[in-house]
Amino acid sequence: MGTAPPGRPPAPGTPRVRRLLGAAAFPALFVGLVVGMTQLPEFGDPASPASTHLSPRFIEDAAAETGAANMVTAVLADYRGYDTLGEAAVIFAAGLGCLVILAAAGARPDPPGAGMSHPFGSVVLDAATRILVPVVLLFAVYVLIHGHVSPGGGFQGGVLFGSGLIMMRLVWGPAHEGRAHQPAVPAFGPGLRGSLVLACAGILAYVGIGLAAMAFGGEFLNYGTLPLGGDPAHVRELATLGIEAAVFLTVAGTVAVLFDTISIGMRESGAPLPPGDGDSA
Amino acid sequence: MTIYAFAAALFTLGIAGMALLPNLLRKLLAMNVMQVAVIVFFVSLAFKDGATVPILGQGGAPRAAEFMNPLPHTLMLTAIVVSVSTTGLALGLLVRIRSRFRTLNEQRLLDRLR
Amino acid sequence: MRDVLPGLLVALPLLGAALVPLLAALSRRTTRVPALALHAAILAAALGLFGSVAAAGPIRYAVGGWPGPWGIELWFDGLSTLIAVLVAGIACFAAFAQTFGPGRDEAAPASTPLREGLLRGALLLLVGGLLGIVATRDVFNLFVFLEISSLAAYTLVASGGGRATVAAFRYLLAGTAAGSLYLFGVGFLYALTGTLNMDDLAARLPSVEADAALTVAVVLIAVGLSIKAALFPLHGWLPDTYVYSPTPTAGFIAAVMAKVSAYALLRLLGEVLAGTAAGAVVLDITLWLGVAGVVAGGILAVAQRAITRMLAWSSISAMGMILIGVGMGSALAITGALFHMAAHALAKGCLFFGAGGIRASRRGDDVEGWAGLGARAPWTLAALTVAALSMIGIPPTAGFFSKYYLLSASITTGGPAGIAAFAAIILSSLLATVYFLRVLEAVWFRTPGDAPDASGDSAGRQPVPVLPRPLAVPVVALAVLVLLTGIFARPFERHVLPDWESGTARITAEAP
Amino acid sequence: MAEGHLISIGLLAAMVVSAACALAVKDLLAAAALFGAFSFLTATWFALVGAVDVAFTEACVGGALTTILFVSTAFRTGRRFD
Repeated sequence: MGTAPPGRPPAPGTPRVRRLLGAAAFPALFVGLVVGMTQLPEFGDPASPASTHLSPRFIEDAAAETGAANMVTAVLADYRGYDTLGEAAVIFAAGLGCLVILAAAGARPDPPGAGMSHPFGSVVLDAATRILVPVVLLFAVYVLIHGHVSPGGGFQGGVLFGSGLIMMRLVWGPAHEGRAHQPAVPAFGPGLRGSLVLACAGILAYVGIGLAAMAFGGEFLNYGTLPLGGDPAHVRELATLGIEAAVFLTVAGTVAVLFDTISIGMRESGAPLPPGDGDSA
Repeated sequence: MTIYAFAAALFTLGIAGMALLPNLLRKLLAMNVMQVAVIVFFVSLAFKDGATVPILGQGGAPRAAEFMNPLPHTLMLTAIVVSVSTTGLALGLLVRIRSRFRTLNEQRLLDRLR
Repeated sequence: MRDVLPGLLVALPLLGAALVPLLAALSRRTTRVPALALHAAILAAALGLFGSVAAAGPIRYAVGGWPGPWGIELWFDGLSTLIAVLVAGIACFAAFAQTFGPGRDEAAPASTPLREGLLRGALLLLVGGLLGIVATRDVFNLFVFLEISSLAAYTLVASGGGRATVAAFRYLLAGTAAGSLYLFGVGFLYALTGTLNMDDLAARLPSVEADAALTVAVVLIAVGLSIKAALFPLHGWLPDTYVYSPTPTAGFIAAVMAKVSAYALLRLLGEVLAGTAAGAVVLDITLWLGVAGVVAGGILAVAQRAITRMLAWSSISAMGMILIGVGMGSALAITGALFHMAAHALAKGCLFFGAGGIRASRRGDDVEGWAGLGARAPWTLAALTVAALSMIGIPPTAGFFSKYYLLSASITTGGPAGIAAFAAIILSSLLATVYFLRVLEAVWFRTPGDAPDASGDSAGRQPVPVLPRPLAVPVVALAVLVLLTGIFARPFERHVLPDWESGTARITAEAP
Repeated sequence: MAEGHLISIGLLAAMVVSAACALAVKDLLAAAALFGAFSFLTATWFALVGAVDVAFTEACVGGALTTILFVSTAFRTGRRFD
């Protein structure tokens, strides 16, 4: 760092003082929270404001207004669809961040064998994975599509799909070096760039649906105005499926990015980490 | 009330761990505990005695008293995503810090920056 | 236009945040043009909204077609559109610097088109998060966008590499704790009222009788947002973050990031929770902490040798000043606080772009390194001088008027709080004079003779420009804006003030 | 009220204990594993109080994804640090 800014080191902590302060502050926080909680409506009280003010409409009218039997999906994807766009953006931000911090530095990957990047190379594991992965991936898509009537939806499906990809990487090694280690197993699943493309496509699809609603004269994300035919609830149901699919793409892509960068990752030097302090054990 | 107090206990545990634990990875575990505490709190607000899960079954028009409040559940789905995103990014930073400064101990890290 | 612009304002940054990295990943070519075009479009939307609100009154926008309190509403008045213009405008400069500037420490990793695309995406995401906070009328939605902006900010800070990574990690811990505290507070509010919409909350809160629970809620929310706004005892994350960030990021974050949180604090404490007893007490505490922050920030700024670190501490002082205005709560004080947000954002953005750029051109970060620069680059240094004068509060710069409003407000407030605020503002100007004059004296009246000069004249090499042009353009433009804002202070006041008065009047009228 | 929610309270107590253990145990890998246990207890509690969607998500995210990320970070950075 040729231009290392002169000046003081970053905020030197005085652990002892902080510890003493902490010892006093945290019990106070706990007591304060509990005192406040004594005045909240009882746990399970059906007459509490939370249960009587907004939620009756979500419970009684959601199916008719949005076409989703799962009220959580109805609120998530429709009434508060803007929150869900934000949620997709948050996880996308994490993916971008890990790529910037760990991968896109023009760095080389870890040498094989470092961290968890080496395949296990067990026949049993290999066979089990061959059977399990398709099931997991299929189940992920089921969770996505069935989210209207049962627990699940784009986010959970996306995480499951991503987990399937992670499973393959754990057993067979990362997508971009899978072939080298296990010639018998075809490298499957998107690499880093592919995962990024998936994630971006998901966000674009989500915003695109929202903007399309604006193009047809509605507010941003007002699916009711989309010309998909049928009654409004049905149109909203279809559009909800669309945005759930968008969330699915974003989450699946980002999960793969997160795992690849964090566990397999790349380093500036490409050299294995020398042991640090306390690393001996 | 008793239920809420557990959320308060988890929250305090988490935030105290974030402040006091010396290892950065442990701080992140504590951070997750803190975020889960908030989720527990919200979910406990959604509970209604005598109500069932907020998914419409067969049968007539739903009545508000029959189902849990779906709104906090929705909010907490988002909060879970936020927490995993933060954790993911933080772990990325952590790997980077470890490879550059060779330690995850807060005090040693500060000494090395000096 | 009025029914399209709000949607565009929040949709465009998120669209761009995905589009730019996608293009970078697919085409492997530079994504400079689409990124700049998107920033320009966002600024155009913000300006359009600003004009529309000024001409025809506030806009309420129900996202998804679901009216509040069931759906999420956006709310645009003089206040929010002003901050939106500020965010979008300074983002344009940051994007310009990011696109054309070196602006990165040598410690940072090598740049590739993909990495640049990702960083541009992160900047767009940061803008989207901040605009989302500014626009929303829903307390939970505010949390979501707070986290978007935070994650994008951590990314941009960490992209500096080296120490910036550690700064980003500490910022992340503080920011996440802040977010969780805020969300816990929102949980209390939801348990007490059953709603998340700010208008609905303001209407329902006065009938809530649980004082202790309400106090806990207000304290949690205030502490959470105060961490984000770097209010004095909770400012720990700020100096390192500002100092070690890459220059375009530092300029943008220092200019608007904490201010948007202060804006959220103003919305919630000053408007939504104003009717509650706890809200009033917390506002008082905010005022006193603001006073403490102004003094402590100023004194610590004087104590710094590194210029960027001095600027960071001066930011803590400025955030204290803004929160003094928020805490006093009168219309005049709010105007002062808003004006100070604008004035300080422009001036501090200018100073950080300048100081970061000068640091990057290997002149060092201390006063000696700046000696005699005025003769070598008169225009850019004149611009930086204007910004510094605005920080001190010399007329006719914007900084003078913000301090003038805040001083008048503290006189009308009276009492010990008013006196303390008055004294703190005067003291802050004196301290700012001390720490900026030291630099200005070196810049204009000292010769660079003994200073470590890396320009390489003696070796006969091409002299390194004091400030690379991609950073000089934002610096000069922002300095011009500082002057213009000062000169047109009166119209500004007339634009923002009535909205705030009618807003608080509306809420107090709805409260029985 | 509390009498009716004994299972719930028992689960919550187990959550607090497992969280405390995860933060206290020496080996970072063990800490990550205990954190996984904490997440699954949490998911069970969510299911118990009728938040099936949240339970599902917490199981996917907290129990699986976050734990995997923690474990692989612990692998990469070394398990014993203080």
